[in-house]
Amino acid sequence: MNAADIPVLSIMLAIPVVAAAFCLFVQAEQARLIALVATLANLALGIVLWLSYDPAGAQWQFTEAATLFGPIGWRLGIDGISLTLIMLSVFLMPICIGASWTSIQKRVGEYMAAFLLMETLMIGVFAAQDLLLFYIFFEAGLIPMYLIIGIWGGQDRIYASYKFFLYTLLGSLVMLIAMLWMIQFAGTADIPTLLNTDFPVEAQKWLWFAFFASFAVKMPMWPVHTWLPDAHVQAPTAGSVILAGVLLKMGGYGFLRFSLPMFPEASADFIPLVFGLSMVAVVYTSLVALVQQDMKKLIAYSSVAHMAIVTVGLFTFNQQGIEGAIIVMLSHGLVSGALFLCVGVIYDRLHTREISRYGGLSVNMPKYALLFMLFTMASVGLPGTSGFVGEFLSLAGAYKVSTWATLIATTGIILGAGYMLYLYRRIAFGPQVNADAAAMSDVNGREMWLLAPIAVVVLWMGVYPETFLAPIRRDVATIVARVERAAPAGDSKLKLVDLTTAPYRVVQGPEKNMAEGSH
Amino acid sequence: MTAIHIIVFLPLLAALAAGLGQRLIGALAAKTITTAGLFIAAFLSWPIFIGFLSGSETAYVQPVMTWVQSGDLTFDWELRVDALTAVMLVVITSVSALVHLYSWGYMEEDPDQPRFFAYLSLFTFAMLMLVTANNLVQMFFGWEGVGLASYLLIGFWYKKPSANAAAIKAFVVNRVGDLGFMLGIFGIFCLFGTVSIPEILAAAPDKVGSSIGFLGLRVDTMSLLCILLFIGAMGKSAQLGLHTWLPDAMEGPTPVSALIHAATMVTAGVFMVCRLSPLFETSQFALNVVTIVGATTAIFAATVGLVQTDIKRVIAYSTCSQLGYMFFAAGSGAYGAAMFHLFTHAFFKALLFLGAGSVIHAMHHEQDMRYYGGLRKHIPLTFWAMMAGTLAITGVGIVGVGGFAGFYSKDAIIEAAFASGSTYHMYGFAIGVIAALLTSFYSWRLMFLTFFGKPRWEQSEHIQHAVHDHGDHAHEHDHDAHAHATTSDGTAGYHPHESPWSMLTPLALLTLGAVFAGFVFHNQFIEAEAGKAFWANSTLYFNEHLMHAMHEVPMWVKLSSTVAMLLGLITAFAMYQLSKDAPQRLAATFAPIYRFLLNKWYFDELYSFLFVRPAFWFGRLFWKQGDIGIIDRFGPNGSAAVVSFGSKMAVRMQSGYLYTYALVMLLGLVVAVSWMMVRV
Amino acid sequence: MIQLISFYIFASIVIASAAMVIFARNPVHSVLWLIVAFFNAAGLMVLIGAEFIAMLLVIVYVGAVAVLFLFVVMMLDIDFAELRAGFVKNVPLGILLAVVLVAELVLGIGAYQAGAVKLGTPGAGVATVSATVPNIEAIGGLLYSKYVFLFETAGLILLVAMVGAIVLTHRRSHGTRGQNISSQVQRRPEDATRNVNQPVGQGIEL
Amino acid sequence: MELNASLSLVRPELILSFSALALLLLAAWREQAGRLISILSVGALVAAAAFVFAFMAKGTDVSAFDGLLVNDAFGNFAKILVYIAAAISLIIAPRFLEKTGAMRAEYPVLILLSCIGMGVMVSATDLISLYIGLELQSLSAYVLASFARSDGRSAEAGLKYFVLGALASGMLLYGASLVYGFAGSTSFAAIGTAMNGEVGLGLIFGIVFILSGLAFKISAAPFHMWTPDVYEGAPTPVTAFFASAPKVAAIALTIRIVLEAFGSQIFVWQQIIIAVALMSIIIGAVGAIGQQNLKRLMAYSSINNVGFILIGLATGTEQGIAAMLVYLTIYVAMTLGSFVCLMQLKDKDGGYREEFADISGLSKTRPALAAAFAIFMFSLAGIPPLFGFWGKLVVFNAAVAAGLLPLAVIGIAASAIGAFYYLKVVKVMYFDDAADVIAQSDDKVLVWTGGLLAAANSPLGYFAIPALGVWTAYAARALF
Amino acid sequence: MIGIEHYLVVSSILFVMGVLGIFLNRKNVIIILMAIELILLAVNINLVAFSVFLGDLTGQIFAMFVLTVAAGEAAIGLAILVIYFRGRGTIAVDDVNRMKG
Repeated sequence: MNAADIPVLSIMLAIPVVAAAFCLFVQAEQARLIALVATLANLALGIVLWLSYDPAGAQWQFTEAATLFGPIGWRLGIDGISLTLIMLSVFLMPICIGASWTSIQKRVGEYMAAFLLMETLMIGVFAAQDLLLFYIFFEAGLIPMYLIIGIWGGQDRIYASYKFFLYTLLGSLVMLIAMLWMIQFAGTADIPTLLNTDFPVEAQKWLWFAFFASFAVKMPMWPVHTWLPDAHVQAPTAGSVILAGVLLKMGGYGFLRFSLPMFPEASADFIPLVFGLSMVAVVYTSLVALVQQDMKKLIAYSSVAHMAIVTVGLFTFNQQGIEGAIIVMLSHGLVSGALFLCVGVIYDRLHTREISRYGGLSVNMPKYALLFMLFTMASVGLPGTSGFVGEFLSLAGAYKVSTWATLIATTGIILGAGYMLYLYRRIAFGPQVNADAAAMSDVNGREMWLLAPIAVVVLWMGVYPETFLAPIRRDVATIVARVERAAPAGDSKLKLVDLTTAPYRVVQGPEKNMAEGSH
Repeated sequence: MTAIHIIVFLPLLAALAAGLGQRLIGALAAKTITTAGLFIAAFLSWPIFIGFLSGSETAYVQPVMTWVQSGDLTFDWELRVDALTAVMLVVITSVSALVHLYSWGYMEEDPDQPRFFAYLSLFTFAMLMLVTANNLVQMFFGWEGVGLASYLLIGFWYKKPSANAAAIKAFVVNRVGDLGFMLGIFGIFCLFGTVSIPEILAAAPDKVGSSIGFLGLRVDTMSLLCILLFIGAMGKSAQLGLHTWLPDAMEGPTPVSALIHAATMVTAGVFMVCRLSPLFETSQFALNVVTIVGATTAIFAATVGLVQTDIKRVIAYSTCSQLGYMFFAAGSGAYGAAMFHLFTHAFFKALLFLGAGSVIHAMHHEQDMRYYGGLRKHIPLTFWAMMAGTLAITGVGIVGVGGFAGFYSKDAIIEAAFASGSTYHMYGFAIGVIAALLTSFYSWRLMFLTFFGKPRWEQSEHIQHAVHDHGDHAHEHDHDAHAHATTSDGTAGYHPHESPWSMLTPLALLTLGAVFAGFVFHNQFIEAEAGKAFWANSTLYFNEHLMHAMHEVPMWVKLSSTVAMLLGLITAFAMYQLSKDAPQRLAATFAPIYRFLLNKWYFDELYSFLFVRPAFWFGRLFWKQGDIGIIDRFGPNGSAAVVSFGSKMAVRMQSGYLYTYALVMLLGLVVAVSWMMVRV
Repeated sequence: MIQLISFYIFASIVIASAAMVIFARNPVHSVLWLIVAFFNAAGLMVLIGAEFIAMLLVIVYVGAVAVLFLFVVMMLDIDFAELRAGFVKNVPLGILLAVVLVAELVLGIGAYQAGAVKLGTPGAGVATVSATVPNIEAIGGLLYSKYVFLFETAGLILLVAMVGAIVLTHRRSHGTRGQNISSQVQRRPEDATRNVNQPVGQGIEL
Repeated sequence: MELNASLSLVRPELILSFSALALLLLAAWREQAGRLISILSVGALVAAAAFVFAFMAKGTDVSAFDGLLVNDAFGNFAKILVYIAAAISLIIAPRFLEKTGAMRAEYPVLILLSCIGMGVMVSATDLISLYIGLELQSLSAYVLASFARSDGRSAEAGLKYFVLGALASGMLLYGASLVYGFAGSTSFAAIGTAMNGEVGLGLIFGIVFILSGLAFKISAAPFHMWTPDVYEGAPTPVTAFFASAPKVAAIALTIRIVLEAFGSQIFVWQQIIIAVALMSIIIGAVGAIGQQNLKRLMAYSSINNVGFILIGLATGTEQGIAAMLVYLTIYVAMTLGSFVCLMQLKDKDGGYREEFADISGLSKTRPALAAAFAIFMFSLAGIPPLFGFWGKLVVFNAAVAAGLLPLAVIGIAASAIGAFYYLKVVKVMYFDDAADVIAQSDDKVLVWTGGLLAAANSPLGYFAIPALGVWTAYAARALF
Repeated sequence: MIGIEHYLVVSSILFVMGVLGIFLNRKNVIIILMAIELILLAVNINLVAFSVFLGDLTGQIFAMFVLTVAAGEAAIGLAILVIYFRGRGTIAVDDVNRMKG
């Protein structure tokens, strides 16, 4: 059967919903199984999607259109960017289910249902081709996540869940108004059409701001990031994974899908703002991460720093920057997800996230230490892991636009190495000071099955990123072409100057005269 | 599948097999696989090197697979083989193979041997990737890969807090350099639109004299790019400012120090400068900087090396100092000389480290030279190996006749610096000579303290533990309690044994290198004609004018280093053999200077004050005051407070009394009516 | 002239008695002042020739509403001694608002100067006041033609009032037995009496 | 004949009137017939709705009684909504009223009478019919508020409602008299004509007074003060009724008078509406946060929602009116659903609970009920994909289309405050420890009604959007 | 003939006094009910006056309806008052605040 003829996306959206409904009415054991089967089925479909996606084909593939809901067009379709992010979602979901297999013991059915709904909404966000449909999926994700944090979360889950919900809600409400205005202006909510609509430059400014308000919170950018550490710390492991893995990516996706191609001039005008905030974020949150005592909080702050690289990359207006940003998003989704899983592994054993309660885990948990090391290195952007490719590309792109931003953002590689290795050292290295930590068993088969696939993909993405770059190449090029008219000049332009006025007399090439020396 | 593929990837496969499959295949198999892999690589490397030496090989690039293709930025995995690579190949694979072998003995009692061997092989792989890179990003991959391996190996004994700290320090300080390297790559890509090394080097001369924007300034293009790249080299090669990690890195096992922190990884910076030498040649300013930094590092490290008591640290500072030599050679335009010194240094420094390892092994992991003495008789083979190394490093030889490896390479550098002639290079020359003196002094000091004189072991805790553990099994760790055990010969009853053959074999082979490497290869490396032919097959810019000029420097210049060496030897002999208390008296007389040197010019303290502590302080500030105190307080919590205040007001207004309600209604009405009156 | 004097008399009494309604301590007095106010308001209406409404006002208000008030006041049996004429704390604000409102109404409507009020113009087809047709007849005619539906709906309002008043205040008296007429009527002798043939000396089993 | 034609146009009202009278007689005859009469009343409402539906299909505006009433799509739409809301209020009531000892046959009758009033309200095109309809509805409502006469709170609710309601109708009437005097007519059409061009302060004051009176009826700030007390005090089914049907009627009435009578004076009423809307949104949201009683919470919620609805009116456009009708429809479903959930909060002794503390951890003991309640709360908060979102969306869409961007932005930002207290309900039910005071529900009617309404508010409701869009657009067009 | 403005002034004063009566009084709910009657009276005066001066009977019809409703309102108001009194034993306005907040 030709995959293009069946509504794959709708099926992918429907499977989790149906499974969620079942989960509500069955015992814990069955609920887990149903959730796993459903997410695996979606993963399988995702792979089908991946394989049958034609990078050279039409810009929008697997399109579906139905007028089920009147003005809200049930219009789905994906380009390469959506495809990769959908893949990320469906890849992480079974892992989330697996991560919750034993650690969630109360209200399992509801938990699984919440996660499954989450999956539908995530896929929906990336597949929606209708502005309103996008908004619905985008915003609806708040509800299951609110419940996940609030019901299955830690000590201060209520504060965290409220903060998460209201922060992100407030951010996106203004965006809704902007969307409505755009629909009025363009006369359609069809995203592909809007992508080629030229909005008046004056209007772009506030439209951009409205979208920025939403995506900056979701991203999260400094200074609207403070919901993230709280949400991460309180959420159950799988919740953190999905939050860091996919939800944060919605912000970046939004910038990419809306802010840039729809408001190129405004985007260019606000580059200083975006870069400024990102620069602050890199340094600020990295330093904050350095002094954290709570593992999850540390990783959460590191997420903010990494996302700042994404924003820098996105607003470079060139191919490398944007492709790099997408790869950083994918990589961060995998790596921080994996790091949260790693935290979950030891949290399940000792029930504390306090870094000082651990130490010397390399002794009794060598496999764990190895995996943790791998993800730590991926997080600090070691070449050969996924983290490097994205960071390198986005910063390489950023250099063309702003050397300052590149310099400051690149300090993230130093600071990132600092806090991540410091974390690793305190957990995995050193003497075994806590007897209970020393008595913990190494990762079991289930945990291995969760972490190993991520490890494989992380290395794959680092060594052969072409797999992930190929599908997005054409779409990023489309965006770059679209924003070209507003592309910033950059501050690193070459100027061929008169040799006599050059600040340093430069000796010409290899044929220089020895005796003369210089200066 | 060509030889180069096998050379590069065999270590990786071996590392994976040993690291991931250790449970499956067992420790012995893991060790065998990795060591065998390295020996195979080494045997395959030498023919390549010889091929280039004989001129039968030409440079070529072997593709592996695509890596990244993003817009106009493309870089693939590919293996570049040229003369420069070939030099590095033999250095890396040979030293690595020997270190692998050596580790069989040195690490014999360690329970984590497979892990160690896996790391070593992994390191070798990364280093090979670095030297075979045909583009800057792959070089960066290797660059970071060796950084990772270094991190892992320094922290190999992860239960030791000091080892962990040193590992992190090494990684982070290297990253500071990498920041420059990355910016350099970005700049190059921005300017040339490519990161492929040959293309960059071809295009570089066209951009000479241009200026480029950077951080809002307008600077000379090529100078900027070269300086940025050089910052990367400084980090990896532990040049002044970014050197602080190297001495601490001695926390790692000694074979690691030999392989990574002497022979290979730390020379990556030099290699990079040489690889990109045509680029550096386009900016005299950058070359001057390289010269000054290199020379200053050479003298700085040498001064610090004078007073260190840890045997490995002395050698570490020595390494640092020798790297400085290599850089100022490069800065003088004598890239061939830099590479030559790199090549010889690899042998004799690895030899010294492995010898030191042998000593440490014999002395039950005591590393403080003050507790050595008179080891000559106990471990004679090690002594002779070390002696060869010392002779090589101090550059013993007779001008015009021949000498040990260091003699050829170091003298070449000093002469090249002089021949270059500019102020900066004269600075380099002067430093080179003084540093040669200091090198000689601290090297001989090491020899005298370790192998000559009387044993002073009874004060060493390690030895005492060893004695007690092996002797009466007393586990009481009270120092004073051991005083009675002190015997008059200072040995505390401990008798060091010579190391096993697995350790001695590498020592022997390296001794050969230390003795003959200079003599055998100096022609191809630095002689004007032979060198030109040899280096033509590489990206290295071989300045034959300079090489000619080098041989024509005045005789006093040629002799200066030999004289300095002799002076150093004599001073050391005088202080440590003739007069027993001269060092103490000297230290007391020049107490401030002594402390300054002992504390390594206070670099660690300075950095701790400037960067580390502020980082934590700012981290806490941003967290407690920024996030919690300002953002949360005035953001979410603040608005929540405003809303809840509003809610209290609203509830209070809802008093339940009819008249309040009516009053509010009337108020609304009157306000609306008044508004209409005012407005109309 | 006499009209004007009458107007001022009626008007001032209306306002004065309205004030008394509010300020009287005794609710009974208030009701009585209310009646005075209505009478005088009726007078005001008569002055301009709306005699039917004036009469209606007297009949409905004085005859029904005021009496109802009186009835309730009496029925509730309130301890009037306790009902001091207290004022709420926001009196100044309230009075200020009231004064402002009056001032605005007077100013806004333009009633402060004679002849300034510009009334609207009734469109065609509305019921004009005719000098020949008596007020009551004209109203009646309109009420039963155009406004018949609203008139009936107003009846429903009264029905609601009635039903409401009853449903709220009517208390089913417990302890007394209601009369069930139909069962009384349907009752037949055979239900009530039973003939038994009782042997002597065995007593009666009931 | 004119009268016959007119009478045929008010057939729904006639049906309801005769049913009310007949049922009243039946009530007098059979004292314990509350349930039966309720069912019959629902039947009457359904019949009336069917007639309205038949009218609506005809689709032309027909004036009745010489311009006192009009039969148009707008009025018909509102009537159907009112009848449905009233029917639901009737369906859910009997069990509750029986439990609290307030079940009397007059309850359905009063609802029917109230519906007649509302029918008149929504089709009134004359100040007099407006007033009569309004009063018929209000008087019934006053009685219903104090229907649980043994409950002191109910009587207090009735008293407050009555006094303030009378004050409000006094204002409205005073305004009506001014408008009558200065426009020369009570007919909306004639007033509309008089409003064209330069108008004096007299008319403007009239508009202000009338709008103030109507604002009371739709419980918009600052005329909202009665709402929390009355909602709390009135028996819960009555509160459900108050929150739904009369609100629909009053809003429809407001729309009509504003557009048909005051239409050309948009700069006068638009400012008032905007101010009132924003105040309602904010006061409703802020006031709700401090509440412990769920019924009071719903009262503030209704104030809040009215604010959003009024945004549609502030636009003064056809699209805005259609949006209001969409919102109203969804709002009725949301609020009735919430009250149905509230009514299921019975403890083991059968007593009704309405405090926050009582629903603590409800999701553990009564998951289905908690889920339904959560759906209503999220829907009221306007979080997609629940149907409540659609209402907010269309209203704000209309505001944006009309160029009222600041209003839209402020309004939507304030809705985030509103989300806070809806979340609190969910939080208490889902996150807190189980208080375990709420017993299993034994009332199938409530369960089914609640389930249906929850389904309507769930994303399934989106399937109704096309139909709803068509009908509301059709209804709104009748006013332009 | 007396000008309409006279009537308007009287009615506006009456109206405001009625409103005042509602919120100035804090002891007796019955007075409030009477104040409502005053408001309606003011409205009626307005309507009648307008009607006469416009020469249009509608105002008087309106006034009649107002009268009718006022009667109904009074009945219901008093009924509610009665049950309130039965429940609480007081009709002081100050006491009508069981529900607040």
